[in-house]
Amino acid sequence: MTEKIVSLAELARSIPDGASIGFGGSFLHRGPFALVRELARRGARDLEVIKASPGYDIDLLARAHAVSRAKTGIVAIEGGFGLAPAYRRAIEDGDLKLEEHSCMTIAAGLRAAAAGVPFAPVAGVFGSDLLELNKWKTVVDPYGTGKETVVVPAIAPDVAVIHANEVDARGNARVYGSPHWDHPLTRAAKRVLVTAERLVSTEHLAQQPELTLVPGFMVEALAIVPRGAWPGSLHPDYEVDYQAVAAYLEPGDEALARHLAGAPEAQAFVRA
Amino acid sequence: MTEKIVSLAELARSIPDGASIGFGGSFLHRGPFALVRELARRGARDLEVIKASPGYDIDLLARAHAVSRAKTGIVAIEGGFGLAPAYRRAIEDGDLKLEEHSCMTIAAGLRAAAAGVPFAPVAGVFGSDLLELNKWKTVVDPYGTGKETVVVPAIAPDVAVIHANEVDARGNARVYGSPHWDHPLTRAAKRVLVTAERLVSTEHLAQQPELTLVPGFMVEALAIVPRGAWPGSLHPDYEVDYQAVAAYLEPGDEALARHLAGAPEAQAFVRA
Amino acid sequence: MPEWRDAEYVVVNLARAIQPNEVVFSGVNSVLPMAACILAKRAYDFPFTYLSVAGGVDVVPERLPRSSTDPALLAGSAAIFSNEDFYDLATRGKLDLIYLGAAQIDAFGRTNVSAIGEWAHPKVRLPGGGGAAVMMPTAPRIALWRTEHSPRTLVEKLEFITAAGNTVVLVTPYAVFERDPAKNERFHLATHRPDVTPAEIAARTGFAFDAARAAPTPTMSKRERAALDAIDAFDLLDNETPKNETLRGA
Amino acid sequence: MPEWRDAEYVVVNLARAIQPNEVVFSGVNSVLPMAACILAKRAYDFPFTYLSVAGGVDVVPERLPRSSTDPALLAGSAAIFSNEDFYDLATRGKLDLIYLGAAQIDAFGRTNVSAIGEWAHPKVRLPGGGGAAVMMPTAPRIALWRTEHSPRTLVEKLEFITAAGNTVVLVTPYAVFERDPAKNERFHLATHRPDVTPAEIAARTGFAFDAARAAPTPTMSKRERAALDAIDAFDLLDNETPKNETLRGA
Repeated sequence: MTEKIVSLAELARSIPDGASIGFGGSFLHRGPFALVRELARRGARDLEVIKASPGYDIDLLARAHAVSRAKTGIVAIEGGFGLAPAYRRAIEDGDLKLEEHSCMTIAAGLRAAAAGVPFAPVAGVFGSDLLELNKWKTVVDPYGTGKETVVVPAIAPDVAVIHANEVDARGNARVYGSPHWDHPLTRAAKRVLVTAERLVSTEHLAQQPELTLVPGFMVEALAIVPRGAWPGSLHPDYEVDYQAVAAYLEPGDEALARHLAGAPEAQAFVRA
Repeated sequence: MTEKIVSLAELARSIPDGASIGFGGSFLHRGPFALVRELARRGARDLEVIKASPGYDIDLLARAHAVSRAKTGIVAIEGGFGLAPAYRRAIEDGDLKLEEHSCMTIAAGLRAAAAGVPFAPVAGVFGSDLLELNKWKTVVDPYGTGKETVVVPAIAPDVAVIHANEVDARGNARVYGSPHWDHPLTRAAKRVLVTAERLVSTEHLAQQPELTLVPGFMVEALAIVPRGAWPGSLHPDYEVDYQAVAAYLEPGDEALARHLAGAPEAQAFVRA
Repeated sequence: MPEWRDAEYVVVNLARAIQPNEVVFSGVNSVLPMAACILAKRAYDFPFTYLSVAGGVDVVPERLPRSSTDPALLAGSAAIFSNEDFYDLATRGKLDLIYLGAAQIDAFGRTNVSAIGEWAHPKVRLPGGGGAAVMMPTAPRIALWRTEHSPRTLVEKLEFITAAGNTVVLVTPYAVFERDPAKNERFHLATHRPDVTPAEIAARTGFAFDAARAAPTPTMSKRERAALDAIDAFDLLDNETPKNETLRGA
Repeated sequence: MPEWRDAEYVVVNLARAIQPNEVVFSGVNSVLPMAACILAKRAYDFPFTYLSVAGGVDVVPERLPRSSTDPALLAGSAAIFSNEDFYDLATRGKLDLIYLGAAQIDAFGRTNVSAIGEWAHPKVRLPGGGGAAVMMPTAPRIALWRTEHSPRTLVEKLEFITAAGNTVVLVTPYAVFERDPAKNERFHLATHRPDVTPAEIAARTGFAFDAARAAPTPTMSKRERAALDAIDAFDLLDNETPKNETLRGA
């Protein structure tokens, strides 16, 4: 078997400028945030972010001028911090082109890509200006109910990156707590990358295979990144580091540099 | 909270004649077979069976003259026993009206019902006579790829019945091993009933909530039925009882009566 | 000191929207509805199912987490109900009551959470509606809340319609508006904070409404008070309410 | 004793269809392909991923279970890959090789697993095609097998087309047929059991085929022999093959 374990830097380098990336997790919870920071460190450009509820991740990439396009449903730092300021500014300044979704419309697009079909129906949406804005099409039920249904196009990100609690050397990835949207995301993407809190044995995972969210054969590469979801939470290991989020939100390039330098994966003993 | 735990007989009585029922499991594995037998015992009539890969269950109901319609993908006793003889005869004699599917077309219909949309796209199918037989419609991708895709109508069974390894008094149901199609099935059905091998505490399930396939609020009623998947397997508790399957397959009403009388749930100490 | 602090008024009246045996959902960025669900579990005797976006079912934490997506909302849950699961539940019409926030709300309970100014060149880019556009038309009952009650937030005409649908109630720090979505009717003022008059509310509301049926909001019950104090021991909720221009001594 | 028993010939030649690094799937009612995957894991040095319909990934049991959906195919698996998951994998084109059985097969690798006689009033109701109709056109490579090699099973015209698509190989107890689905071509005889001639095979095959490129099937390797003996210690596989009308001493 090819060696799948790489460094965080290698993982970030494997994502080319211009790629569309689906990030796992939701808001401040179980996001692959170390990888997000590493993309900023390597000076990534022109990325597209695909995520129903991003926040810290897309904000940091906007601040680092790494993101030019996004498909999102709701964007906020959350946890009492309100809007994502760099993301907001990037859109207001015209630096970030948004395709505004309604969470489930992203998921429906992912489901379509996962199932190998060009579109997926999604309930609701009528009455929303998003319908016209996105030029979404509707299909009249061909089975005679007369019901008109919105269909959204398939969304197949170039890369999906999720942060898992545990992974083995083959890429089998276990997640505790909510999977958020990571299941359809990892099925829809052309490539799947994993960061994980801990390397574990295959035997350990085999004791409860039901908990494996992504089987290893679907995973191209992985990096072991302790506290990889920092400053967000990783259930059940750690909670949100609210002080760190507040410090991140201080304006200016210096605050961003401090934040990147102070991140767990930037400490020498981890990068060794 | 309303008491959800009922007897197997009550559970079977709650399914009216004429109902469409989606059964959990696959072939000889983790099917709610005690409930199937109880439907036969209560003399159910005119049922519709919805299951991608039924076998023993639909065969027994055909033998008991309880089923008049079916949506199936592949039907066999399996495990070396070949075709399901009573099911086969019922169709050949015109007593059972079949809507022949291709497993995933049933799942796509369940997914549509689960998501509250009237139809779902499904890849493939072209070249198969099933397309014309079922008068399935196609939709040309409205997003300009020109790709034509089959769409199937939503399938919402009146009742879903699954057999779980563990359940608590609220109906939270845990399953080990493959969920087969039980996830979309329990989301698509109008009512969800559970039989389970063991009653466990909510605290036990809360230790690993990720393993709960169906949350209790979705479950209307449940029965505790040890060896409820007999003569099939329940991973990891017991394997297929091949001798019992062979005995079931002996022809004649007497063999069926013997089989029903010899089932675990028919033993006095269980029915108490 | 007034009878109700702003956050308290919103939380308790959101909690009062819950009906027995309902399946109730609070989503991302929704601390006040999360508090309402937790309060209702502690203060009311009837059963209901509380689903949180964090994935927990009927989890009632001792204290409020700061994030409404916080894994604290998983503690003790016997099931994880994934994002896909609760969206599907909503869109097939089995999520009875959903809480949704908004920046702007009109008289028909439609919302703008997208942009102030032209969408393509916004003066203010707002967070987005989350699942609102798919949930509002499909779930039977939608409860809205807005912590700033002003003519710029409660408007006659939205700058962008992010979502429209089955809104039945709108709670602000001053008032509870109600409407029947089946009749596609406008909000009427159902109850108002006792220290604020319907006329004062009208002056601060951008859409016209009928106040003929308006009554003072019933006083907080002892159990509601106790539940609120217990879960919000650190007054986190007050962070969720902006400084509304003061009405009376509030 | 002939070099190959019927079941052995089918299993080994199905195993030989697997290419390095492929993701390979064997489904319900598929004991021979299950045996082929297990054999390939033990007899060949290259890596491939074996998904079974039971939900296990790369599980190689010591002995054959009697059912190809048996939970024995979960033992030691680090993941459960659900039915939804492997169907989606197939339909998005990432399941490289899928084994499918059939009652009748035509020269284009299309199958009838539905009915003998008119579909609506069948003389024999067959099991149905399982996922074949969605998998055959979407997965890149389909391997078929049929244990009865006769003019009534390998036919020029199917009574009903259950599934059609990317069939690349057909294995029977006597022969291995191949075709290129991209060219929509008919099967040609690729290899045949050494003790059976192409002419004899033609006499027992309902569709016409080109035998110009046909060669004797390579002998079973020592590792194939050893793997087969180990996993089929109880000769269960022979139950899967009907009594084909005897050709030579087979």
